[in-house]
Order: sequence, then C-alpha cells, then structure tokens
Amino acid sequence: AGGGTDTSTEAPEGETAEAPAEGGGDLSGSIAIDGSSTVFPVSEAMAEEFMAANPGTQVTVGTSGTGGGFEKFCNGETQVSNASRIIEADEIAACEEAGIEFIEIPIAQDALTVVVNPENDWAECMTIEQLSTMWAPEAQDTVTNWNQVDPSFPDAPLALYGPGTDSGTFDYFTDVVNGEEGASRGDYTSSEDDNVIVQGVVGDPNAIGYFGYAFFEANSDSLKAVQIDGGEGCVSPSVETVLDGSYTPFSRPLFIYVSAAALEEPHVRGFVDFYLDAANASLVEEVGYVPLGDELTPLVQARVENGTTGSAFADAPEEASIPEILAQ
Amino acid sequence: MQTNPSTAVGAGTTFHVAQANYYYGSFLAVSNVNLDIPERKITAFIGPSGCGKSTVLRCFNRLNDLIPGAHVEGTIQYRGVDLYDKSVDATELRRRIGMVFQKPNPFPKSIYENIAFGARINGYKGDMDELVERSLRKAALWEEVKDKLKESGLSISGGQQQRLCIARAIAIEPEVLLMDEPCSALDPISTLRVEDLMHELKEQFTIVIVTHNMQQASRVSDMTAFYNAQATEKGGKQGYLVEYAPTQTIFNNPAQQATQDYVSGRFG
Amino acid sequence: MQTNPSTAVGAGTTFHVAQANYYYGSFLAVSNVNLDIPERKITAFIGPSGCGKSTVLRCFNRLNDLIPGAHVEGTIQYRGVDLYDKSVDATELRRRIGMVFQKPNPFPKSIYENIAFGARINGYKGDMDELVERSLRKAALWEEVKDKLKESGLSISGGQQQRLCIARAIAIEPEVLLMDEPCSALDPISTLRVEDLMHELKEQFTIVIVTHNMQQASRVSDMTAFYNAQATEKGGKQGYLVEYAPTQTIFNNPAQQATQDYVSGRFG
Amino acid sequence: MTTSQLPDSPQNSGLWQPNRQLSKSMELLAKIVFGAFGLVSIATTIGIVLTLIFETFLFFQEVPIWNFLTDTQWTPLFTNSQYGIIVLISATFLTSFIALIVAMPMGILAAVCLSEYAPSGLRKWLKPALEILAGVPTVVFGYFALFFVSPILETFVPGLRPFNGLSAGIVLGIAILPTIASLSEDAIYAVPQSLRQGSYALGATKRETVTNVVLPAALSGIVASFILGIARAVGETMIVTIAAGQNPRLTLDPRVPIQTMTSFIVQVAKGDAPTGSIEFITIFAVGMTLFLITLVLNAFSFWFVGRFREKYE
Amino acid sequence: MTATDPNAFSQSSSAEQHFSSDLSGRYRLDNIFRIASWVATVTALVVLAFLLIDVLIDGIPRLDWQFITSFPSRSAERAGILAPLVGTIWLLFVTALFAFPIGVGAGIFLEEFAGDNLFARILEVNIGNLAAVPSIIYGLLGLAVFVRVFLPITGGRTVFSAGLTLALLILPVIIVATREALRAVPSSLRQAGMALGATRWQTVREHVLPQAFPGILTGTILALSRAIGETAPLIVIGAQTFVPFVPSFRGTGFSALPIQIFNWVGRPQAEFHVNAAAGIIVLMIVLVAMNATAIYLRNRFQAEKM
Ligand SMILES: Nc1ncnc2c1ncn2[C@@H]1O[C@H](COP(=O)(O)OP(=O)(O)OP(=O)(O)O)[C@@H](O)[C@H]1O
Ligand SMILES: Nc1ncnc2c1ncn2[C@@H]1O[C@H](COP(=O)(O)OP(=O)(O)OP(=O)(O)O)[C@@H](O)[C@H]1O
Ligand SMILES: [Mg+2]
Ligand SMILES: [Mg+2]
Repeated sequence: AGGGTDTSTEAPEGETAEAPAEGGGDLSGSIAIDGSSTVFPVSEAMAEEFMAANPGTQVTVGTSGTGGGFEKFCNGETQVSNASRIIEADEIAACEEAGIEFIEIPIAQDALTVVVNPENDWAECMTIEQLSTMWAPEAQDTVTNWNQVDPSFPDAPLALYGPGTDSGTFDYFTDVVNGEEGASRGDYTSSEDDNVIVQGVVGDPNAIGYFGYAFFEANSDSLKAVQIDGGEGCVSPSVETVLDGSYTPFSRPLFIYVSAAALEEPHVRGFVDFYLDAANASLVEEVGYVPLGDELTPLVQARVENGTTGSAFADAPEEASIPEILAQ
Repeated sequence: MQTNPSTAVGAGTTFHVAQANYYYGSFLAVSNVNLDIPERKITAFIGPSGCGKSTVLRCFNRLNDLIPGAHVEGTIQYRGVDLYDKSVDATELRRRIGMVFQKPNPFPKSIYENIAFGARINGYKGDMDELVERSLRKAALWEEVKDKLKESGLSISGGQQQRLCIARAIAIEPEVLLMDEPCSALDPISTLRVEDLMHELKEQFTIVIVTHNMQQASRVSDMTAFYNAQATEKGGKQGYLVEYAPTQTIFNNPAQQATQDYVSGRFG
Repeated sequence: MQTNPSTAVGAGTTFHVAQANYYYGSFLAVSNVNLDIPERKITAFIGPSGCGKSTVLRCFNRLNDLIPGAHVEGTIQYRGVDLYDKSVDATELRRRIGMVFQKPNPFPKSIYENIAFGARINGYKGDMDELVERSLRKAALWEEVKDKLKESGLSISGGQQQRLCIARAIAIEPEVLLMDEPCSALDPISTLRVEDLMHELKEQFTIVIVTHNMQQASRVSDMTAFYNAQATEKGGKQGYLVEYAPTQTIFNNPAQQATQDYVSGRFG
Repeated sequence: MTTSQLPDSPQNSGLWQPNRQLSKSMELLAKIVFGAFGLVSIATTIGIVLTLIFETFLFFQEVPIWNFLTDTQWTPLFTNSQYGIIVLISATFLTSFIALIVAMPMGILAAVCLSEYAPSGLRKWLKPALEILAGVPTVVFGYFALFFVSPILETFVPGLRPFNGLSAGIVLGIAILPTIASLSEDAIYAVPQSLRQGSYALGATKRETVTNVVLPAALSGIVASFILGIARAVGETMIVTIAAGQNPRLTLDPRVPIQTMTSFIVQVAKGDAPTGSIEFITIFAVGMTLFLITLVLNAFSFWFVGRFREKYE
Repeated sequence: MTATDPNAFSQSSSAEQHFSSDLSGRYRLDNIFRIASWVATVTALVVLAFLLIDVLIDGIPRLDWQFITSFPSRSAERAGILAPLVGTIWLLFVTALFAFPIGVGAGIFLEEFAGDNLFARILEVNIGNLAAVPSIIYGLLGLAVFVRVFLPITGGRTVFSAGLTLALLILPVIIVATREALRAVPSSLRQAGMALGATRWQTVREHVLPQAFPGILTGTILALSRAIGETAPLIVIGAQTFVPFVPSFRGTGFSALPIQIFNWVGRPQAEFHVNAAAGIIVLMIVLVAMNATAIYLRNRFQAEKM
C-alpha cells in the first residue's frame, strides 16, 4: 500500500476485519466534504474508518449535489468535493478565480445497470443501438412497444423508468446511448429517488429502467440486470467485469476533488491516502461500487504524489479510456 | 305523546313551572321556582343582579341546553307539554318562543340578512322584502335604516342594534317573546316604542320580560315575579322566587317584606 | 404653555367645549357642540339613540383617538388646557379622567387584578389590598365578591361586572368620571347605590353621565345636555346639541320645543 | 416631548407616582422594536428578490422571455432545450388545486367538528393530534402518496400512472389540512357565544347556526388560514417531487406524471448541474416566476379579505 | 335520538300559515353536516394513524438506545441518529428563539400600532407572499446572507445560520396567526385598559396578549412543526449528512433529522430504509414533545375566555 509521505499515516495493515487498514494514527483536524449524493456512501465509509483510525480528526460529508458541492468547494468552504461527473469549464473557472487549485482523483467506478423485471425473458442482452432506439429523443411518443425495439421482442407495451434529468447518471447514460448528454426522450417515468425506479420495475413485467449498480445489487433478488453488448458480446454488470474493463461502455468513474492547498495539511493528505489505499478497496465494494483496481490505483496515487492539479478528464478526448487519461 | 293530562294546566297558562331547581353543574343557581305564566299577558321578572332572572328565562326556550352542565329539575311545561320531554323538539320550540338578549347581538351580516335569516331557515313563504320592512317598522327602526339595509348590522349604534335584534325576533312571528332586559341599551323614546309594541303583541302573544327598570315593570306588565338571592354557606349566591303576583299587588301591596323593601327603593 | 388666557375659562369649569364638530372619517357625527361642564357637578347627557352622546363623551378622555378616522374640530378644553394640544399626554389625561362603559368590560383576569391593574400602572404606592377593598366597597360590590377576589372578573353576573368596572375606574382616584350608561345593566338597588356613590364623589369630582333613564338624569344631575339627531340628505343621521341648561330648567321649563317633547315622553 | 401641561389637581396625593416618561418610552421602544421586526419580513423579501434577480437576469439574456412565456415544452436539461414555464405553472396549479379541493372543505369541516361538535374534553386531544399531522415530514407524505394512495386510486381511476398529479395533490391537501383546520378552528372558537345564542333563539338548528352565523363571523380567520394553506400548497416541494413525478408536460390530466415549479427547483438545486450553468440559473427564473405568481395571488386575496372582513365587536 | 314530534304543541299561532319549515329535512341536513365534519376530522386522524403505524411497524424494532446514541455509519446496524437529533433540537431552539419574538412582535406591530396605512398594507401582502416562497429559495437566501455575509457572526455553515434561515421561513405563519389572534380580542378590552391611563403597549401586554396567547401558540406550533420537517433549505445552507460528532451552536458541521432520514430513504439497501423509519419515529417523538409543551401552555391560557 502506498502510504503518504507523512510518518503518521504509516500503520500496520489490517487491524480488524471490521476496520480495514491503517489505524492508531494521531492525525488531527477537520475535513469538510460535500457534493454528489452518489459518491456520498463511499466518502462516508472512508470518513468513518479514517476517523476510527485517527480519533483526532473530524470529517463531515454533505450531499448538496455535484454542482452545489463544487460551488462550496470553489468558495473555499470545503476541502474535498464529491463528484459523480467531471468538473466543468465554468466550475474550473470559478475555482481559478478564487485561487483554489484542485487535484482530481477518481476513487471508484460505477456500473450503470439496465434492469428489467424478472419475468422479462426476452431482453436478456441488449445492444447500445437497441437502447438508443428506446431512449432517443425521436422515440418520444412513437416507440411505445417492445417489438418496435426488436421484432423478436413480444408485442408488449414499453414502460420506461429512469433517474432524474439533473443527475450524473442521466447525463452519462444519454451520452453513451444517444451520443449526447441530455439527449433523451422525455416521456418516461423519472424520479430523483432510484428506489422508486426499483419499485416501478419490480411492479411491471414490461418495464425497463437504469440506475447505478448499487441499487441493482441491493435488489438483485427482485430485479434482473440486462447484459450489455458493447460490440464484444454480452456482458453482465459486476465488480469483475468492470475491473477487467469488459463492461463497456457503461462503467463510469466517480471522483473526489481535493484542494491542493488543503492537501498540504497532514490530516487531509492522510485522508486522501487512506481513501486510495488498496487495503480499503473493500469499503468501496461494501457500499455497492467498484474499486479502482490494481491498474488504476497506482496511477491515481501518483497524481496525488506529484500534486498534479487540474482536470485530466475534462481535457481528455471523448473516446479515451480511464487509464489513458490518467497516464497522461 | 307523553303528556300527562293531570299536570296539564288550563288554556290560560303558557308556562307552568313547579318546584323547579336550576343548576349550573353542581351549583344550584335558582331554587324552588313555582310560576304560572298567563297567556297573552306580559309577565315581568324583577330582582337584584345575579338572582337568576336570566337563568329562569333561558329555560323557557331551552337555551340553557347550550351551556354545558346547565340543567333543570322539576316541572316546566309549555302549553301543557313538558318542555324537557324527549318528544319536544328544541329547534321548533325556539321558533315559537322568540328571544331578545341583554346585550345586543346582531349577526355580522347585513341588516336585511339579520332579519331574513330567521325567516328563511324557518321556511317563510311570503315576500321577504315586505317581511323585513314590517319587522323593522314594528321595532321602530325602519326609518333609521331603510337606506342602509345592505350595511352590516354592526355598523349601527348600540340602541339601534338592540332594536334590530327585536325586529329579528318578531320577524318569525313567535308565540311567546322572551326579553332579557331588552331596553337597557335603548333611549326612552325607543323604549316607549318597544313598550307600545309589547302592548300590541300582547294581543296575540305571551311576553316575559326581565327588567331592572321598576317603572317599566309596573308600566307594561300584568304579572310580576320578584326574585332575590341569599348567600349560601359555600360563599356563593342562591337565587329564589320571593313572590309572584299581579303587578298591582307586587307594587302596592306585596305579601313579603323583601318585596316591599325592594320595590319601595323604586324611582320617581 | 400654549393656553390662550382669553379662551381660558373660570376655575368652575372642567370642560369647555366650543363649536366642536365630531367626525368619523368624513362622516360628521355630531355638529356644533357648545358646552361648559362645571366642576364638582354632575352633568347628564340625554337624547335618543345614535345622536352622539357617547361620541361627545369619548372625546373628553380622548378615547376617540383609538378609532381610526375619528377626529374633532373646534375647541375642547380641560381646565383651560386644549385637550388636543400636542403637549397634552393622552395617557396621563385618561388617568385623571376615568371612564365606565355601556357594556361591562372587565378584564379577563381576577377580580383583584381588575382593580389593581390601574393602580399599578399609575404607580400607586399605597396598600394594594386596602385599595381594592375600598374601591369595591365604594362600588357596592365588596360584600358579593370578597370571598372570590381570585376568581375571574368574567365569572360574575352582568350587573356585578358593571359594578366591577366602576370600582376599577374609581380605584385610580380620577378627577373626572365619565359614565356611558353605567346603570343600563344594573338592578335598581345597585343603581341607587351607584347614584349615591355619584353624589358622594361629586364632592370631589366632576361627573359626566350618559343615560337613557330620564329619572336618573333628573335625580342625579345638576346640569343636563339634550342631544338630538336629524336625518341628513345623504340618508345618515347627524347629531347636535339641542339645549344645555340646569337640570331643573331642562325638565321643567325647557327653551326648546324638542326638549319639551322628549322629556315629556318621560316615565312615571 | 414635554411633560404634561395638565394642571395639578388638589387630590393628587403622594400615593400616586406614575412614571409616565417610562411607560411612554416603553411604548415607543415596543413600537420601534416591533416595527423593526415587521421590517424583517420586508428585508426577507428584498433578500429573496436580490437572491433571485441577478441570475434571473442572466437567464433572460440566454433565453428570450418570449420563449419562456410561450413555449409549450419544458426541457432545460435536454439537448433540445425549451423553456416553456407554462408547463411547470400548469402542474403547480393542478396539484395545488386538487390540494385545495381536498383541504378547504375538510379543513373547515374539521374545524367545525372540533369547535362545535366535539366535546371539549375530546377537543383537547383532537386538535393537537391534527397539528401533529402538520409536522409529519413531507418526505413521509411523499412516499405515502406514491406507495399507498396511488395504488388505491389505481383500482378505480383508469389510466392512472404510478406518478401522477392526483395522488400528489390529494396528499398535499392532507398535508395542508392541519394548517387550515387549526387556524380556522381558532377563528371559529373566538366567535362570541352570544351570536350562537341569537341564532338558536330564532329556531336555527346547529348546522344553520354554524353555516349562517358562525362561519361568516369567522370568515376573516378562515380566509387567512386558506391563504396560508394555498401558500403552502404552492410552495410545497417534497411531496410533489416524490409523488407527482418529474415529467414536465403541459396537461391538466391529473393521472399522468407532471413536474411542478418547486419540484424542478429542488431537482436542479440538489442535482449535479454546475452552479452558474444555464441549467442551474433556470431555477432562479422559475423561483422568480413562482414569487410573482404568489404575489398576484396574495394581492388578490388581500383585496378579497378586505371586502368581506366583518367586525363583530 | 327518538323521533321528534314537531306537533307536540297546540297549533295556535297565525304563524303556521306563513312558515312551513321542513323540520325533519333540516335535521337530516344537520346530521349530514355533523357526520361530514366528523368524517373530515377522523379521515385526517386516520391518515395520521396510518402513517404512524406504518412507520412504527417498520422502525420500532430498530429503535434502541444504541440507535439514539450512535453516529452515522456505512453499516446500517451500527448507524445511529445522535448527531442529527441534537442538530434538530438545536435548530428548533434557534428557530423558536428568533421566530417567536420577531413574529409575535411584528404581528403586534401590524395589528396594534401600525394602523391602516400603505406601509401596513404592503407589509401584509408581503407577509402573505413570503409564506408561499418555496423553502429551497429560503435556503438560497440563507446561504447568501447568513452563511456568507454574516459569516463573522454566524460562523458560516452552522446550526446558527440554519436556524435563522428556518426562522425566516416560518415567520409569516407566526405573524399571520398572531394577527388573527389579536384581532379576535374584543376592542372593548383595549378601551377599558387605556381609559385607565395605561398606554397602548401596557394594555396590549397585560390584557390583549394573554387573551390572544392560545391562538399565537397554535400558530407557533404549526410553524415549528413545519420547520422541523424541512430538508431542502438545510441542504443548501450546508447541513451535512455524515456528522460523526455532536454539533455545537456555532461549529461547522451539523445535521438534522429530515436530512438523515432523506439520505437513508434514498440508499439502495433495505436496512437503511428501516433506519429511516426509526428516524421518523424519533422525529415524531420530538414533534410530539414540542407540541405537548405548547398545548399545555395553550390549555392553561385558554381557560379564561370572554
Ligand atoms: N353560564 C353560567 N355558568 C355558571 N354560572 C352561571 C352562568 N350564568 C349565570 N351563572 C350564575 O347563576 C346566577 C344567576 O345568574 P343570572 O345571569 O341568571 O342572573 P340575573 O338575575 O340575570 O342577573 P343580571 O341582572 O345581572 O343579569 C349567578 O350567580 C351567576 O353567577
Ligand atoms: N366607531 C364608529 N365609526 C363610525 N361611526 C360611528 C362609530 N361609533 C358611532 N358612530 C356613529 O356616530 C353616531 C353617534 O353614535 P353614538 O354611539 O355616539 O350615539 P349614542 O348617542 O351614544 O347612541 P346610543 O344611545 O345608542 O349609545 C351614530 O350615527 C353612529 O352610527
Ligand atoms: Mg341577566
Ligand atoms: Mg352610546
């Protein structure tokens, strides 16, 4: 494990099964985190264990949304910002104006999962094109039946469920499926609360919906995940398929953005190191996300080590893969 | 019908009260009242403040029903029917027994509506405008308000308000009119008009009036009941009927010393 | 001091009213009032309902200030000081000019507190219990309430409430007592007591009383002002002062026919 | 202010030493302090307008006000952005209207029940219980609408979708019911007993007394409670966000998912849109619109109450 | 109730020909009305009972001492509600501390002192309007004013700032309720007080306000009940979801019950939904405790009525 340069973060590995890695630290200070509610569970888990290991620290985590998080972050009110999407140009500018330099740190991956009712025996595996047929803006009011998506599908009404239009999940899905963020038909049932989408799909044999992997995992006994054919055959969403890169194109990174100035404080640095410690990857899985894995972790740690500021993802070309971006 | 013929009294009696005790909760406010209120006569209740005149009066139209805990023991009959009998409908009873209160209490509605309300709920079939005018005229108020019938009943002076309440009561043509110090807020001219009105109504209706004005009692009434109150051990005050007799007798030749004392403190 | 010596009146005059017009908003309720209310005398206001007696009375302690739009034109002086002068403090004025209202309005507090309140806010330094007892005695109420001073002022009968209000007013030892039909809710015995009290207070205080009871006016008052009202073109009613003279004159030998008509409609 | 000009009176003994200056100053102080408290609400409004106006201005630089008012689609977060505010307004009106249909009659009836029918011992318990209903977190109401009311309605309302304006509106009505019931009850309770007696003495039944005398006498308080209730219905966020869906569409059909102004605002404010982006500043324009709409509603109801207020003194 | 007999009395009055009231019809309407009013009341209570029972069934098993005294956690079993509970109590305290005096004071000013002028009218429309502003906009206002402008006083994203924001939010309700309560006090009481030489303020303080107090308390209860359940403005202000310590008045980092509940409800794992139910129970208990206090006061003051 790549501990920080601070002596205080050097700690023996794996104290208990319950609280993995690093402990007995004597760091002190407080860290304010805010931002995406999607990333919240990861940060919460990290904060909880980090504080257990360093009783002198106080970490708070808020959920005011990626946008709200960045606003506070660039206003100097938080040291760490949770983000379910890449920071945008306006936000970079705002941070710059306030003199806040940040380091962009991918911390986990989410497998965007398309789900159907368990009774659905036809949509076992779907291609991006098929999904696009369903979800494209043009489909509005015209594609209303499963057999319009694929003639082999039954003659059954199509019931679409999806997350709220102001979520990173929606942006990511529309980007991948319809080629542009925010390009979607509007006549589907949407909710801010993914549990509601779960309920909708569970209650309707003809339903199809999408959300983050965690919601599928928690409801895997009452939902069925659709395999995705991204061009290389059908792949089910799982930690393994995300880690080995085969679950494309629906795996997406989740981020924290850390203020470069704050990172110089030992307790913030300690927290980030703790966050990226491979020994703590189990925490990420515990809350339903996919850890970075052996390939990405060192790349990310290197960014922290080198203090690379700015957003690599924002500058990266569309089709670049995560390792490629990070390797830059 | 449960009416017991043996207790029914002659046609000349509107209310027959025998051995009635009036309670508020456990507090005995007025005890042992015996009265026969004659039909088409005016009966006055006089007595010092707090002796229970209003209490006795309010039972005649069962308005005491509205006060939690208020109840009566003994016999109170209206035209031979026990007022508190189950078969008696309090609403219908109150239609027939009109009431005017001590403090003017017009409804917060237009003057017109104040009068029309009672008529409407009681299914008045005639011309409403005409009824309103007639009632206001009888109450000696028409001239003063005829141009502002649409204005609120609260926008007129206290005396006018009281006359409005009288107009409201007589609009539904009751058989009996209970008046609890109806003139205490009126000037003499209005008072005289109301007294004239009472004399007029007396041709048809029975009237019971509570008054502090001895002159009024002696002037208008045929019968007078004098109530008094005595202190009880518990420190409260208990009212009782001292004497009930023709007004002449009460004022000139009362049987009781207390009555004599009270009426001789009279004015003029 | 802005008092103009030429308009100042003799020591014998408590209120000097000259060419006063009383308005509610743009409505001229009472017009052209001229009065000199003598000190340590009882002045009675009589007249039909709505003629503005209460209005004139309420201006003496500037209680009309509370009614939005109410205002007065003309001269109203209290002991030579213009009542509506800026330098006059209405609060202090009201302490010196007590008032009793037409409808009893005790505070919803204990009987004791009803009396003690005025004394307390006016910085009474003496023995409060003693003051309460003395005031209640003067108002002929002590015997009835001495055992329930802690009970609510609303728990007693209407007549008792009114006497409580009188006790409350005299407790603060005013110089003038304004009474707006104080006895309309009282029985004769209480009324007589209050009248006796007025005679007693008259030794020290100026009293102005509005009454509908002609007997009361003739019995208690030294001076009487008779108001009347006439219909205006707009359909409203405008009050005016008809005649102001010693009570004897008003009742026996009035200058105006209207006065004669009014007082001859009197009782008895 | 100078001291009183009133001449000393002979009987003014030393027992009376009122400190007029003090009580005058106290009154002035109370006036100033309370006036300042009143100004807090003005300051709040100014603050809200200032908070909204800047971004609203930016918004209208990007989106022509004409489009804002006339478009019939609301898709600010989609690629083909359209900004027809009428879509959100119609949804807000729809849910609020349904809420009022539920809450006004029920609120008044409950208020009447409490003050006129319930025995006073029971009233003591019923009223607080109702008020607790006002404190149930609106999130709970939202899920109640979604998971309980909608399925029930589904059984007899054909074509009802899981998210719909109907169940959101009904539950919204239940949520504002305590506000209406409780404040109306206070007003009804304050109507003097003498008015009721006057009515009964005319031979009116209880209902006739209540509907013809008591309710009109309490009208001012009842209307005030309505205004608060309407205000809350229009401004309520979580219930409609959870239960009415998030689909902005121009319809008065209560059976389909819709999006209200508040639910749009909360969606964006808590979502992932960057602050300062056109998507984000849209909420300020929506907030401003909502503000103006309620202003008009209030001015109207103010006028209405002024016309019908009766004093029963 | 036995059938009534409208003809229990002899017919003697000429009135009979003019009045023909359908008594049984009127009583039927009366009954319908009475039943309707009970139905309305009971329906509301049934909804409340249903919500409560539903929540209780879900949440009671989870509700133990450990739950009350623990901090949030990624694991639902270890998670507790201490920080948001303390945060909510703080918030109630701060909100009531500011909203009650300011709201009642403004109500008194408008009803007793302001008279009927343009200023008063503007104020009145303005207050009605504020009541309809969605809470999240108050959040934006609070963020701009209390968190940022008043940073030195409030300490930024603190309970203090959030409490002030909620106070602004509920102010209109308290003001309106105060005014209605004052308006219901007969003006004869004011006249009586002032005729004794009391200033308006003395009269209001000693006689009018006590009469109006029950109504004012009702409004305050309703308003605080609303404040206690608010989520959106707190999140904007900067309430946190994960607060592993007991928040202090001016310390950054606080949470509140609805925020924690909302977060748990939105989690994928069903165990967190149970936590949410337990959290709602805790919230309701706080609410009931608060109501009980106010009701006790109200019943004490309502004893004396004109
Ligand atoms: N609603 C009530 N509850 C309890 N006691 C009452 C009630 N109304 C009156 N009393 C009491 O009953 C007694 C009789 O009161 P009542 O009003 O009948 O007297 P009254 O003769 O009409 O007096 P007044 O001339 O002052 O009107 C009094 O002692 C009074 O305190
Ligand atoms: N607050 C008010 N606002 C407007 N007009 C009023 C007000 N008070 C009284 N008036 C009007 O002023 C006139 C005089 O009223 P006032 O009460 O002085 O008469 P009054 O002589 O005292 O009558 P009453 O004997 O019935 O008490 C009446 O026409 C009345 O309608
Ligand atoms: Mg009486
Ligand atoms: Mg008068």
